[in-house]
Amino acid sequence: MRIPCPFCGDRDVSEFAYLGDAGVVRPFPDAADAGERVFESVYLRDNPRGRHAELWYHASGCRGWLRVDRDTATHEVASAVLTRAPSL
Amino acid sequence: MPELDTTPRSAFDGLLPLAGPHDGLEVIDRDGCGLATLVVRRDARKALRAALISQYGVELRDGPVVSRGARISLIGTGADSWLAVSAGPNAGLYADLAARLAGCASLSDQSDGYGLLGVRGANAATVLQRLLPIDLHPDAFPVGAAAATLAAHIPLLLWRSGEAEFEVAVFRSYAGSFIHALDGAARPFRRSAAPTARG
Amino acid sequence: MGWRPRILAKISEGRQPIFNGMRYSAFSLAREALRGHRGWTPAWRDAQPKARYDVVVIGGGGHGLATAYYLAKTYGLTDVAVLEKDWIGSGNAGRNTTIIRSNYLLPGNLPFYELSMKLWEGLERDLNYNAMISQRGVLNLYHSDAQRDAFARRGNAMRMHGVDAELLDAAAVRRMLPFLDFDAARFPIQGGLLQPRGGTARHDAVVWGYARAASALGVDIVQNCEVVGMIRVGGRIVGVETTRGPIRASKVAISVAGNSSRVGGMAGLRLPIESHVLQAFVTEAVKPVIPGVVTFGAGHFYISQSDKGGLVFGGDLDGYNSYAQRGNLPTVEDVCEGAMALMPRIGRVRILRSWGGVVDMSMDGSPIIDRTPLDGLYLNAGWCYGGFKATPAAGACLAHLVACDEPHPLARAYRLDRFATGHTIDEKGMGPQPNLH
Amino acid sequence: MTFRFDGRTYNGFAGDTLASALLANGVRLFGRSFKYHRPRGVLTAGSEEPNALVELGDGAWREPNTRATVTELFEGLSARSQNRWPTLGVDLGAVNGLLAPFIAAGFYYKTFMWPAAFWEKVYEPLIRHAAGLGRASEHADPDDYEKAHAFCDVLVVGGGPAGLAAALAAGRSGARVLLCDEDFRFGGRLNGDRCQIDDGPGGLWAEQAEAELRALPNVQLLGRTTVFGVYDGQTYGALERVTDHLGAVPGLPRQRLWKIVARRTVLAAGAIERSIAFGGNDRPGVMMASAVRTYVNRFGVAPGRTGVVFTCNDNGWSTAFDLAEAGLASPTIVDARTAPARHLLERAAALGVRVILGAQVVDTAGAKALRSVTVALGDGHATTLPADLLAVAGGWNPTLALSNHLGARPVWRSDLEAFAPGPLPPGMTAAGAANGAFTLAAALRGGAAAGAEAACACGHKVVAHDAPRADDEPSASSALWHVAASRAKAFIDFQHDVTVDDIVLAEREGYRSVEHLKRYTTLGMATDQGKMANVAGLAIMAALTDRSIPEVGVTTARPPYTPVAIGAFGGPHRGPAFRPTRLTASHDWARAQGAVFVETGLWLRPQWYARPGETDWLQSVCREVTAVRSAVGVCDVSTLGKIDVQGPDAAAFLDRVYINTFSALPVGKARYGVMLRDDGIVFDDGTTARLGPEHFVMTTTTANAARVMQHLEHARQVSWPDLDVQLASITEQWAQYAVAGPRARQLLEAMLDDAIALSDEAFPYLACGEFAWRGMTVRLFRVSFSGELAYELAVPARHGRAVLQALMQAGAPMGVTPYGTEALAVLRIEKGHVAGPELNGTTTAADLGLGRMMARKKDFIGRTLAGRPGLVDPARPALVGLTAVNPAARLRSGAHLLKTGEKPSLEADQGYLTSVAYSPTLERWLALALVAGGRERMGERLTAHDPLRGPDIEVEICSPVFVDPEGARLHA
Ligand SMILES: Cc1cc2nc3c(=O)[nH]c(=O)nc-3n(C[C@H](O)[C@H](O)[C@H](O)COP(=O)(O)OP(=O)(O)OC[C@H]3O[C@@H](n4cnc5c(N)ncnc54)[C@H](O)[C@@H]3O)c2cc1C
Ligand SMILES: NC(=O)c1ccc[n+]([C@@H]2O[C@H](COP(=O)([O-])OP(=O)(O)OC[C@H]3O[C@@H](n4cnc5c(N)ncnc54)[C@H](O)[C@@H]3O)[C@@H](O)[C@H]2O)c1
Ligand SMILES: Cc1cc2nc3c(=O)[nH]c(=O)nc-3n(C[C@H](O)[C@H](O)[C@H](O)COP(=O)(O)O)c2cc1C
Ligand SMILES: [Zn+2]
Repeated sequence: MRIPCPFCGDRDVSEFAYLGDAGVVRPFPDAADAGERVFESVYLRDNPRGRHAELWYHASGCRGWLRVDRDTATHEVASAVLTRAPSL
Repeated sequence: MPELDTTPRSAFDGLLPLAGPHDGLEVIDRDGCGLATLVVRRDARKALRAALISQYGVELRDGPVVSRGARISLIGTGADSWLAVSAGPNAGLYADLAARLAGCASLSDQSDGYGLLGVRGANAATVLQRLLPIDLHPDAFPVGAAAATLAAHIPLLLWRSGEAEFEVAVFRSYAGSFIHALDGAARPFRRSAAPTARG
Repeated sequence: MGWRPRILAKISEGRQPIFNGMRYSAFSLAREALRGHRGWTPAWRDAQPKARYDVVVIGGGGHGLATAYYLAKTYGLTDVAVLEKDWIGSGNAGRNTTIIRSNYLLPGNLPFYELSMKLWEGLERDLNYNAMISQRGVLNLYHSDAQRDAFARRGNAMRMHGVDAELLDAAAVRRMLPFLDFDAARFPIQGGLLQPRGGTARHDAVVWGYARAASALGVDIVQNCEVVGMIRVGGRIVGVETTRGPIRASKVAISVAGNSSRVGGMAGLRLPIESHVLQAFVTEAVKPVIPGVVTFGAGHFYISQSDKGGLVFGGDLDGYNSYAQRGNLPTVEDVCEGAMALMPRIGRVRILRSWGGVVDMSMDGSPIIDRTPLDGLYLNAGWCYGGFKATPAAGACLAHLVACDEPHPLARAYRLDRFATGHTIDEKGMGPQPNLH
Repeated sequence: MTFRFDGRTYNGFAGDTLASALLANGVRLFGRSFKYHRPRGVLTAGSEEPNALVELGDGAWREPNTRATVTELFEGLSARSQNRWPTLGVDLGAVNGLLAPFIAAGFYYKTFMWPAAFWEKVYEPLIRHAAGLGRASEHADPDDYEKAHAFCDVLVVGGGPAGLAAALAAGRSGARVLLCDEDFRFGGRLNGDRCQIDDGPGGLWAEQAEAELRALPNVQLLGRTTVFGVYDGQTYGALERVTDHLGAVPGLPRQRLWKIVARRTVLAAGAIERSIAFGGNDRPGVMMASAVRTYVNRFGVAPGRTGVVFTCNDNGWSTAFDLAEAGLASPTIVDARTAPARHLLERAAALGVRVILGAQVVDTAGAKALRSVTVALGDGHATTLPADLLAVAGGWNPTLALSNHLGARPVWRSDLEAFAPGPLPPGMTAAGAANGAFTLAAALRGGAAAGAEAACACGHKVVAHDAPRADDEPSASSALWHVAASRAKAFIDFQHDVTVDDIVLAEREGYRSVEHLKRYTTLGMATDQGKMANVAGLAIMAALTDRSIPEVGVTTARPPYTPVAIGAFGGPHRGPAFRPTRLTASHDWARAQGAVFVETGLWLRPQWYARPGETDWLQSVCREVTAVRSAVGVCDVSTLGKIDVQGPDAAAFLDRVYINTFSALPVGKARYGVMLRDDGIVFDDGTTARLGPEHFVMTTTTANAARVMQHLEHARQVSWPDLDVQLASITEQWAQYAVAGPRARQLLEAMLDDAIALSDEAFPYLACGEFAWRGMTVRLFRVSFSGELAYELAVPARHGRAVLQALMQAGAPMGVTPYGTEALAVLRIEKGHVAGPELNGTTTAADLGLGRMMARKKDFIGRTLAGRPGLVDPARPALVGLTAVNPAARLRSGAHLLKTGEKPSLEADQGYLTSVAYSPTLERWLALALVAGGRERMGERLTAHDPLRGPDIEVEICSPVFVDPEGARLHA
């Protein structure tokens, strides 16, 4: 599998570390339902068959965290963007 | 206190040259070059560009490429980060950069963090291609291109300084293992003896 | 402790399946051999689904079939259907590396897996099917004092529960497996934790044996019948929608391994599970090389040898969510590098086939056997890469839960709400990151 | 060339395979089958060979199950037959053939169940010894393997006419082309078949095409290279046999594993001829018709003197013609069809080939080689023909495996009576016979078109070239799977001895799904992976169950296409090079000092420094500990992770990742910090120093350095991208040495001259500073893991070794002693500091007695979930100290704790010993332990239970701080 790193270009999956579902946003600081939402963000992640938005870290490349749109049935990667836009 | 032998040691001390000779391959220890990590601060890219031009005459480029100057080059290592490399031996690079770029970039001295190698010769690309999971064809990785990647489980930075010239920066602790891997990849290019039977 | 023998006794007593006069034995085999094997009948009935059942079990893997078998045998529930979307055993039951063991550490796990081990030990006579359960030992190698101490902690826990365990030093390992790389290794072998009763079982035969016995007890095994929805009345599940029409049921049990999130999703459940690919490999058949199972603690590699002679081995997960049921090259290399680092003598043995299965990785690496928030819906999931060895106990405990509406005493820790309450069962201490378990 | 087989020496030629050379020497019997030990010869001339498997090489070079048909001959080659005893000719295992009725498919599932203990002791060992084919070497593989990467525009798999045409079309356009063929000669069927291209022999055209391709700079040809797998992202695995055909060559690997990334791929892998199931179809001398042609035309070998060709298609006829033209005794054609094309009959007549139409071979005879074949004639009669060669032409199956590796299924083409490619993997097109184009002209056309299209797709302009001219040879075919009239065993899967009867039995017992059929009978599970068997098996199952072949479906194709040595996948990563080794700047010095090293992640760290005269490690460690407690010691701590955290928001950032507060830390001070995972469990710890208002240096544990960096980058890039903070790993830049002990200050003062003032007032506990010394920048931290007056001195790594030597020199008068990780551990255990065994991924800060560090007024990672009931339960295991009641008793970590007198059980378990050390300071063994509700149980006595290693030991719970609980030494 190859992931098109927006900075480095197409790279083999072995350069990346996987975190998982990118849909979850860690609530911060204390919202009223923070406990529940933190629990969900940590434990109840999406696990679809098909398109999946997920977080990958280019550990052996540019050290960028990427939001990758990937199909879990075909392993095709539709897109990858840096989660943090480069500093202006 | 008595006098000390404070001779600094290159990361590749005792590891070079490779067991050779090889056809079309030369590996050079570029010890002594100043190295520093440079990470641009928030909203400071413009200022950093300006400072680099005025202070060093270097036009900062984005992406995995080399921004080349007379005194220093900047190797694009990440969306907001570069490795600054002095053109020749320069122990003061980090201090100099830190003073001149204060406020627009965070700097960390890496002069001792990486060992720097020059890999040269007609077979340099072929040998490196054995190890590297990125395409080194001149169309895909032309002079001035750079990459952070992994070779034989060893993280490294690589850039192309000429048609048949590459620079490789490896973390100091990996120097021995990297040379071992490079030596393995270069072995088929060693001028060597004829076949013998197995067994 | 008074309850344990009772449960065990109950599981093994129960009703005996009747095999239409075709019990398997050396005698029946000889008889058939002499008449051209014309008398054999199908091992299990390929049933047409009925409109309703007392219990519908979704998933014809080892777990689903074992559940149906114990429901019928131990709890007398025979109006049971197992619905399988493809052919039985088409999931992980049919593609795992067949290791069985009970060398667990934590109190939530250890008694459960030992129950499973005990059930394995009587399984073949129970099912009248030779699943080639073979207790040739499972050896986990260690390479540092810290690993040794962690294994000692584990082995001691096993002993405290009456499970066999031995801590071997390097010399003892060398006597057992002299051909491992002891001398030039990057991570020298210092010893190992051995469970002599661990071993392997022929995975497909486990599926077929349970199917045959369950079928003989009256269970309907329905293949090519995919569950595509849940029939829900208020907060209660009363049946399933399938590709072969709706099927009503008083109780529905989900036992679909890698598809747990999807089938759970049909009932609106969000589960603490990710689906990941685990790969496995088999080599060309060679004469016996290794006796039991060996796992290489410093690399991602474990190996055994099948009765046919193939070296069967595997390693780490590919590391990302997947339903593709196939693996990627970096993991193949990683596993084989481990193989060569540990056993350089197999360098010239060739890999014949490599494959991947989709495993249900839970957030703490331990399974879930529990009721769900919906009445009538039960869940068996989160088996990660280790649910084959659990097949008998998972079936027995899920059957208990479904039949008695309360958890089996040895599976009480496998609650669905343990993540919310902080009572996770994390053997590896890697936290809620499934690909690290 | 001379070579050996089963001890006899033979001669062969360069360009031979082991099979062709043995055939040329009149050898017919190559091996024994898996189950019935039937005598087997050569069936094919390719990698699909199921029968002619041999053991190659001797000793450490011994390689089991090598296909003689693709083993290129080299001088000195040595091979043996396998799976036979005592010899190939006289094999006692052949009694299995007599037992065949009892050991039909799946017999073992039905027996051997009683008595239970007999399985491991008797039955299974018997089965295991009987099973298996060749023998693995007993020694480590002595050869080198290499890995390589390649990138191209167009990968062409297969160098037959289709592949060559594709490579030419793409190569001439300027595209970067990589052409792989598993054979050692390019040309595919052109080498085996007599055919004409551009008015010359096909073989000549192939040579010219190869020469042109070799001359193109943008084309790379890899012969002897099998593309064995298709993986995601248009990545292909290929195996190049670099020196298998040469013997050992210094400097060259045996094999090379290629990882190829291709923008487009042309699958031109050809087709595999299939057999027909009839009685005795496995006897040595029965061979595929195309293989016979290959042996005759390519190798100049006559695989028999009297030949019969059994066919159901036009293609088989060419074998008879070639045999006749080669001057061999006129063969007989048995065609199952009644009315083949006129011109075939005319040609047969012209060549004097006898033709029997509408007939089928029903049986064969011969002991270890074919003697005769029995043919059932169309009129119901039978005739027996003497024959030592039977060429079987059952039709062709496109070589599809690679097209299915990503999960796609092939489609049935009733015009071909074969499966053809279905949906192809991204970027792949199929051409030639692999695409069902079964004639030469079609292969050339299809190849050229596919090559051109692929180059175009990569942005290259395709220049028109004259297509090579060839005729569409006759290729009409009919399907014939099984000769129903055969009574004898008719083999489907040769190697596994799966017969038509086995398929019938599987069907009868309900194993009807194609996958059940496979798993129950082992059809298609042999080393050829069903290349020869699968489709026929499906066809028979289809007939038995009244389904069409596509309804029965196919089994899953999996990599590798042909078996690949484990060593090749391992590459150079074995032995000491299994993983890189990370060394610190003063590694050589430590080694010279007698250091024994320990792996910590990838690092090697001195574990202790053995001195002459010391007889065990404990002596060395005690000496080192005592030196630190009484004088001064130096420990290399360079491997700790070091991270520069800089920027205006650096302090705010640290407040979010640590449970305690760093924003209030003054410049010039350091602080111990603890970070949690999201789930509230302790993740890592270390000291972080503030070098400037916007500059912190964080240290992490050695093991977690990379993971902490990832965690911090996640916090910075994903959670809080707005923070103005920058991170850089500086682990490698600094060599760092702990200088610990009552004389630490004295030592540093002696060494650093006046570079910095070190009095307790000027540089108190937890002070830090950066200064110049002898032209280098030096950082000093007053931190302590040992509880002693201690410093960590960081210097640029190139000076590490010199500075360590300077420390030794300056400290010599004070009795300075280098100490390793073992002494480090003793020192920290004596002080109750937690480390790896306590930070085991299941402990909370409170469990470790660090609960009070958690700031209440700020949020930080892990805070919310750390509050879950299960994580704040007072009964959770808490960190305590333990001493043995009998001071001489040795404690061991991993022991569990029981209330004294209680019987061991999980219910009675009170906790366990996490870390243990012999304390020379207190002259007894000490332990840290996690004990349920432990902090409330000071003074309680428990039993340390360690059944794996020794007797129970009575212990007493105490504070985990054993030495200097007031901290007087620290602040000295
Ligand atoms: C490569 C590999 C190696 C492994 N090695 C080991 C090992 O050595 N030891 C060990 O203990 N464990 C091992 N495991 C794990 C073990 O195989 C699984 O945990 C276990 O098999 C899961 O239980 P099961 O048998 O019921 O699952 P499965 O066999 O996967 O059963 C689930 C069934 O549900 C069916 N299904 C799914 N969705 C639906 C639907 N909607 N409708 C109807 N049916 C549906 C599937 O088709 C499947 O047949 C391994 C797994 C893999 C992949
Ligand atoms: N008349 C008929 O009925 C009939 C039927 C089938 C084929 N044919 C003949 O076969 C030829 C077809 O040409 P073609 O080019 O399609 O096929 P081919 O068989 O000539 O060439 C295929 C090549 O691919 C190589 N190969 C296969 N798998 C490989 C892999 N995984 N990695 C590397 N190499 C691999 C083989 O070694 C072979 O050289 C024509 O000459 C045609 O006449 C004729
Ligand atoms: C213990 C074991 C032994 C196996 N032995 C063989 C074998 O000898 N030949 C073979 O082709 N496959 C063998 N396999 C692999 C199966 O063919 C198959 O690949 C695997 O069960 C997964 O199924 P799938 O590839 O159809 O998805 C074996 C698998 C296991 C678990
Ligand atoms: Zn990147």
